[in-house]
Order: sequence, then structure tokens, then C-alpha cells
Amino acid sequence: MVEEIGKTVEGDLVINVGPQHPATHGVLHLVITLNGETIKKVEPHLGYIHRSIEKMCESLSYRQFIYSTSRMDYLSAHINNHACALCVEKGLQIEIPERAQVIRVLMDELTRIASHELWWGAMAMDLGAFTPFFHAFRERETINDIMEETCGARLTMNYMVPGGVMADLHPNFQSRVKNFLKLYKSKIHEYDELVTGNIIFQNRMKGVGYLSQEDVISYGVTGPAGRGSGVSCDVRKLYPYEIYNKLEFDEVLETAGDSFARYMVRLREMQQSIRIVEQLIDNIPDGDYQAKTKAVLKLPKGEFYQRVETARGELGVYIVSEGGTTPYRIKFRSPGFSNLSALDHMTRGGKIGDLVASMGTLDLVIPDIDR
Amino acid sequence: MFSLESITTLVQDWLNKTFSPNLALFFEFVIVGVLAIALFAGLGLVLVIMERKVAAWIQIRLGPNRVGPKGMFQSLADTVKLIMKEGLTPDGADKFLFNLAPFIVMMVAMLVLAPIGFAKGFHIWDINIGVLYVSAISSVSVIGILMAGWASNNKYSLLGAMRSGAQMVSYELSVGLSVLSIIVLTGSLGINDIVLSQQNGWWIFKGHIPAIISFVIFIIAVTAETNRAPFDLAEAESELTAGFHTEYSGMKFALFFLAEYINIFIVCAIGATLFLGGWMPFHIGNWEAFNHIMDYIPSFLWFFGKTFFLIFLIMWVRWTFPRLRVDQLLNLEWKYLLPISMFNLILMTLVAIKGWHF
Amino acid sequence: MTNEELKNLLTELLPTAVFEEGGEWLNLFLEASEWKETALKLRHFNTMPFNFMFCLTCVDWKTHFTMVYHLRSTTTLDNIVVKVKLDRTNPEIITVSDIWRTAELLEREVYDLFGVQFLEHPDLRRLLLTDDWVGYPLRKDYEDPINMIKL
Amino acid sequence: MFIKEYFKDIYNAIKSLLVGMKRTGYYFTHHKEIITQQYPDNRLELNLPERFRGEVVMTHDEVNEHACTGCSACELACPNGTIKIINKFDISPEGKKKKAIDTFVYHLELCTMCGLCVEACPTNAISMANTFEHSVYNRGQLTKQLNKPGSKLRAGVE
Repeated sequence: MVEEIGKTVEGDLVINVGPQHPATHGVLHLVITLNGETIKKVEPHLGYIHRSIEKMCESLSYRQFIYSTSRMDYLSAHINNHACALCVEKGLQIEIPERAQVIRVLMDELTRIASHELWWGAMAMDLGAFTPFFHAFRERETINDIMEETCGARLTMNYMVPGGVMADLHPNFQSRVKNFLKLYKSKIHEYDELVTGNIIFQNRMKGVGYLSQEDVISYGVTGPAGRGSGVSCDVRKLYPYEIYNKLEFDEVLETAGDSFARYMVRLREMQQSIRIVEQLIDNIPDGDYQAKTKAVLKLPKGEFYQRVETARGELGVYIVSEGGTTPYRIKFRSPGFSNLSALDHMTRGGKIGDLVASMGTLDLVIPDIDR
Repeated sequence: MFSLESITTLVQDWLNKTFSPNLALFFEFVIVGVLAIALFAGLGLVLVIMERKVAAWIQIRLGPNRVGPKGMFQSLADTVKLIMKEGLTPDGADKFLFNLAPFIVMMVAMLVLAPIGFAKGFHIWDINIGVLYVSAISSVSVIGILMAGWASNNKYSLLGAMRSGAQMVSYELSVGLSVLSIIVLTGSLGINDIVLSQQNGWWIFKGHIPAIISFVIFIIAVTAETNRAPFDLAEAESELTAGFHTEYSGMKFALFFLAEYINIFIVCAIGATLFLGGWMPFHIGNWEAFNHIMDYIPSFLWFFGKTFFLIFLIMWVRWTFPRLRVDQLLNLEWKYLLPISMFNLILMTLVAIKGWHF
Repeated sequence: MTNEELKNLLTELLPTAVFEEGGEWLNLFLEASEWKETALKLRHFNTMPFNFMFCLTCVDWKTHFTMVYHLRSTTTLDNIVVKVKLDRTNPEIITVSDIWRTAELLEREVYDLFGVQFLEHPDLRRLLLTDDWVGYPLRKDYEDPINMIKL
Repeated sequence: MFIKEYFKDIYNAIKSLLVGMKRTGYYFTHHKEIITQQYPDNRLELNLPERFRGEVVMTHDEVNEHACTGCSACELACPNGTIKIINKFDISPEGKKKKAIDTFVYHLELCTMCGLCVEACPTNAISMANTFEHSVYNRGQLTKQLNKPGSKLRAGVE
């Protein structure tokens, strides 16, 4: 491996960060070339958790393949399922009941908050502060409990089915979400006290892992990482799906392009998600939670592409159908994959500590990259 | 009044009466050695459980609570586990240095114990250059860490060791300067003299603002010197997995672990001695009655109370803050701590000359 | 902008291109030889530079491969799909990783799973699979008796 | 001017650090905020939501009858091949041959708890139980037979 990098010179220190490393949150393998403490090159080696989901989906029916996408980006499993369900519905051209739409969006936003909570804790842990991780989990667990009650699982819900959602909301759902909102609002100032305002943290983040607007576009970086550089790339605003065009929320943009900007985007995005949840929680319309669909789904011949905004960025589902009951080819454009490609550019010239900070704010989920 | 001084003199008299002077000295060595090792083991157990409980409560967890009453025997169970574990030596490692390094770190920690006054008249060695001795010996521990990092034949370890070297060399200065500012007031390097000079109040109260500044600098610098978060760059978990002790396992790892806690204890003991009066009870100027009541609390309780307060402070800091980056660590020392402590030393000298302190 | 308008605009830019409508987005069919030139034109198109490549993949049609490039313009938010037909026995296409940097990893993935050779790619190695893997798993005729995927 | 900035920096830095320490100090002293659950000890009062998907079970009533007709809709719906239904032919009292299940094999080790089989079941014969302690010493124990021995189809279920 080392000889193949080619660009290393005598005296450079080549280090394998991962596949087992505390900062890579999974089995990401980075080969970093160092000059002392300064990073010269970062090269990702992927595939340690490649489960060939795309190939597997080719032999699963349109109802079945959705569950496997929960295992891609397991932190926003709901949103992944949502993307698949939407793509199938696009092919089938079925209308989804309004209640189902509202439930889906509610769940998406709760998932987004939960994902950002975990990111917040994990990123602080990367920087050496262990306490925020546990504090973040307090709020996250509340969301997980809500999910568990309605969907039946905490992480890989498989709640979205083509045509709506699998089951109706649990009777306790509204009151529990309201409790969560109350809890979250009473704790929101702690995020700033513990991490955001901390001088050590700010010094670690500011000016680190800079991405310009051109870089963001060229590397295909999306999600909070892209918006941290001032590139408007929120799919919910640009190409609204479901009922997002009827909701009031802002696309969070920061212009600095460094790790701190990406951090702030995520923190403020949580507030926007809270705003969406607040708008919807008292206005869940009555009606069916699932549209009538056939037992065996057959997509017409053609190509269907659906993108949604996950907690990490733009997730695209590209289905090529031959008219059968299984997809002919399926491709997941995962946000983590493109975001990872910018890592080398971001971290060159920085210190090892900067690599950790950059990786933390890109919020990489490795199964999402490897699929 | 209960005092440890009487016990030590009793033992010494008895030994000198029964044996020849040489043999008596030898037995004293043995007794001191056994006591020191016992203290180490006891401190290790107590500090580990304390750290875990502090961390847990700060992190809204319960912490260890299964082994023994309220989990108090958890560290004992951990020790048993560590002893049972196989002590691996990596293939490409320099075997001799690799196995030597934990002992060096441990021995340094033991040596520093010598001049510390645990209670009234309860010293191992009341040397007249006590503070100088401590600062000289404690900087040797970096050799152990460098040795461990180099001998492990692991790049993470090497980076950790190099970081640790740079860190220790820099922060030694601030520790030295902040200690000096108290030496300026006392005029003596002997630990006992320093404690006795705080008869009518501790230096942190008597020494005006310069003493408080040097206390803060001392705490920051010793946190860095003992490789504790937020300055734990030598073992920076998320960057270098475990830094210089990545390759160590079993009891050899435990020695590093123990040495870290012993070092914390020692620097906190020094801090308590210099700024908070060591074993000297809390005295206020000439309030004879008040001072007398305070004297009823045994002196070793005062010493351990103050030391553990400082240890708690350092733990509190550790579980609150993120880690610094390596260049910021050096910036903090050379751009902030060093200039401030130098200026502070001048200020302190002025205070001492003019006699502005109480 | 509707697909019709987009088609008219792009016909001016690329007079020889073959378009296909009907799908969600405008499809643009190209020969492998003219891809690089067209890519540069699309990337630096004045009114709407297609500067954001959000998806790059390949489809195995058993008789041939189709490279599918999904492009978007961040200024006007229009999307187009570029499709390039490749020979199945010797799939070769010029890389566009110098135009859209994100393509570097995506092309490596396609090389890994389909065996498409990207000419002039700076670092064409297997990405997800091990270096000594035999075969290209996402091809339709790929058989792996040990790691069965079909149920 | 420079000196002023320098000291302002130090002041702000120390202030931000103290704010953080105040927050952690609050939690250190307020043990009521602790959220840890003592898992194996609280088994008795542990209430899982009724929808929690732990494993697939077949509901049997008190006379040992179930509702599974052996239509194998669940087998088809399962994405992982978790369920295998082995059918037999019962002879009804009228002398007609009737399809019924012999064994309902469930591979817990393959199951991803997606709940698609329960959705697909036309007679609500199977459901998701909220057990979650599935660890066993032998992998073979994870392959289960869901219909109890001697059970038969409930009358009236087609």
C-alpha cells in the first residue's frame, strides 16, 4: 500500500488511521502522510463495511428493498427509507394521503434532530471533551423512545412503506413529542455553555478544514457541510418533496466555510427542525396513513430519481426499472461518499488534530459511504 | 492531640536503641519503602474510583456501582484483571527499553515523594532544597515516556512521545516560575520551612493578587505536565488512539496508569504545600482562639483534604473541556503563561521587598 | 425551466447531441469520444454552468454499458442526465475528475464494481473491494458461489 | 491597544471556561439529573412499548390453535429468507385433503425485524413480540419452530 501512494518522499511518516480508530466512528481507513505533525496527504481506503446493498436490492422486490437502506446511514434511517418510498411512489404515480405525508415529515425531522444530537456529542468527543456525548444522548434517547413507540424500533425503523407509513401514530405520540420539545428547550443553552462558547473548542474549530464555495460545488459536498460554505444545497428548499413547500423554515447558511461554520449550521438546523415539528405536531390531519397499493408492486419501464435531504446531505435514489417486480439497477447517491472526497483537500497542511475536527464536522457515517 | 510526629520519633528511637545505627537506618529504609509502596497502591485505588465517580456524576451517569458498597471495590477488581492480563511485547519493539519504561516512570513518581510533608513532622526526607528537588526529578519522567514511545516501534506511540517531550519541556518553565514566586516570599526551598511560613495564613490569601495568579498558572501548568486533559496530547485518544502507551497491556500498562495518578497526587501535594499551607491548619492572622480550634483537626487530614481538593479541581477540568491542538498548546505556554508568570514573578518580588504581603 | 426550453438552449450549445424527453429530466445521449469536450462545454456553459455532479453511475444492459451522469446547475437549479453508451467487452471512457472533483472517487467506485476503464484518471484503483478481487460484482453476469446474493 | 486586546482575550477565555465548569459542576452536585437505567436489575419494571419488534411469534390461543393457513405470504415478503414454511396435507373429517402447516421455521439469526411478514399476513397469525434478550450459546437454538407441537388451525380461518 505504502509504495503505491507514490508521492511520499523519504522521511515522511505514513500512518494508518483506522480501520479501528476512535476518531473514525467505524471502519473508515485513512492513510495519512505526515511531515512531523503536519498532514501532507489523506487517502481514504473504503470497503470495510461494504455489504453490496445495491446488488442485493436488484434481487429484492420494491417493498423489500427499503429495509436495507436503513442500514446505510443508520443515523437517519427514516430519511433513507423515505427516499426509497418516494422513489417507488414516483414510479407508481400514487398519491399519498396527507396524514401519511405529515407523519413522514414529522419523523424525518425528529430523525434529523436525533442524528445531529449524536453528531454533536461524537464531535465533542473527537475533540477530547467526553461529557457532551452523554448530555446529547439524554435528548436523543427521548426521540428514540418516541420512535420505538410508534415504529417499533429505535434505529432501523423500516416505518415507511410505498404508499404511506406502516402503522398509524401511537396515541401517545403527540404528548411525548411535546414533552421532548419542552425538554429540548430547557436544555438548549447547555450546548452553548459546554461546547459552542468554549474558547478551546472555538480555537480548535475556527479556520480549520476550510472549503471554499467552488470546492464545495466541485467536490459535490452537500448538506450542512456544503451550507457551511454558503452554498445553498438544502433539497427541502431547492426541490421540495412531500409538504416541505408548505412549511415555514429557513435554510441555514453560514459563509465562513470552516469547521466552526459547519458546526453552527448543524446547531441552527436543529432549531429549524424543532420549528417544523412545532408547526406540524398540532396539525396532523385525519385520514388514512397508507394509500391503497397492490400486493405486488411493479414499476413501469423507465428511470426514476428521487433525492431527499438527510441529516448529512443529499441522498439520491436512482432506480432503473425494466417493468418487473425488482429494480433492474439501483444506485444510492450517498451524501457521505461525496463529502468524504473533500476530506483530503480540507485537511492538507493542517495538524492531526485538525483532521479529527474536519472529520467530525463532515459527520461521516461509514456504512453510508461504503453501502 | 493526635499526631504522627510522636509515632515516627517513637519508631526511630526504638530502632536506634535495639539495633546498631547502620542496621537501624536500613530498617528505616525498609519501613519507608513499604509505606511508600502501600501509599501508592492505596492512592491508585482511591484516585481511580474517584476519577470514575467524578466523571460519571458530571456526565449524568451513576458510575461504577456493582462491586462492593456503591462500587467502591471496582478499582480492586480492575487491578485483579490487569494482573491477570498478558503483558504483550510487540515483535519489533526494543524489548529492554520497552519493559524498562514503565518502571522508570514509576520510579520517578516514587522519588518525588521523598520531600513531601504529609503531616506535622512526618517526612521521608526533609531536604533543604525540597522544591528544587521536586522540579528536577519530576522532569525525568519524560524520559520514561519518550522511552516507551520510541521502544514500542509504533508510529502513534512515537508521535505521542514526541508531543509529550515538547509539552513537558515547555510547561516546566511555567511551573518553575510560579513556584519561584512563592519561594520569593518564603526565602527557603525546604518544604518544611514553606509550610511553617504559613503559620498565620496560607500564601494564596497572604500573597495578594500575584499569589492567586501564580496559583492559577501552577494548576494549568501541572495539568499539562502530568499529561491530563485538556492537555493530554501525549495520549490524545481520538488522534493517537492511546499515544505513548498504545502497545502496553496488562500490568505494564497499569504502571503507566498508576504513575499518572501518583503524579497528579504529587503535583497537587506540592500545590497544596506551596499555596494552601500543606499540613498547616487554616489559620487567620492573630485569631488565637480560632487558630487553636483549627489545630484540633489532625494535620494529615488538612494535608490530604487540600490535596484531594486540588485533585478534584483537576478532574473537574478534565471532564469539562475539549483537548487543545499541539500548536495551541505551545502557544498557550509561550505566548500567555510564560510572559504572565514572568511578569507575575517581578510583581511578587516587588511585593516581597516592600513587605505588602500580610 | 421546462425540459423543452432546456433542450432548445442546449441544442444551441451542442448542435450534434441527441436528446430524449419523457423522463423526469432531459436526457442527453453522447458517444464516448465526444464526452470530454461536451463535459467542458456543459461545465462552462455561460447561462447555466452545470457545475454540480450529483450522481455518477453505470448501468449494465447485458449488451452494453451506459454511463449515467447526473448534472445540476447551482445557479438555475436545472438538471440534466448525460448518458454515454460503452462497449461491454472493453469499456473505456475519458475521466472527468478534473472537471468535477467528486468524480474521482465515484469513477473509482464504478471501475471497481463494473470494470469501466477511466482513461487519464489520476488514481484508478479498486475502492471498495480488495485489490486482489476477481471480477466486477455489479455486472449482471457476475457469479459468486461463495457470497451468494440472490435468494 | 495590543495589550488591551491581549487581556480582553484572556478575560473572555477564562470566562468561557468558567461557564463550562459551572455547567458540569451543576451536574456533579445534582444527582437527580442522572438518567442511567440499571439494566439487568430493572428487568421487572422494564416496559417496552407494545409495538417493539423483538422477534416473530405465532399467537396460539388457550386450546392450542393458531391462525396460520400456510399461505406462505410471509415467506415471500421476507427479504432475507428468514421464514420457511413446510406444509402438509390434512385429511378433513369429510375426507377432503386440506393444506395446513407442518412446521413454521423461523431463523432468528437472519431476521432484521423489519416487520414485513407481519404486514403481509392475511390472517394475523404471526406478530412481533417485544422480547429482546436473544443471546444463546448455540447458534442452532436460534432456528425456531413457531407453531407449537400439536397445534392446529383455528376453525373458521381461511
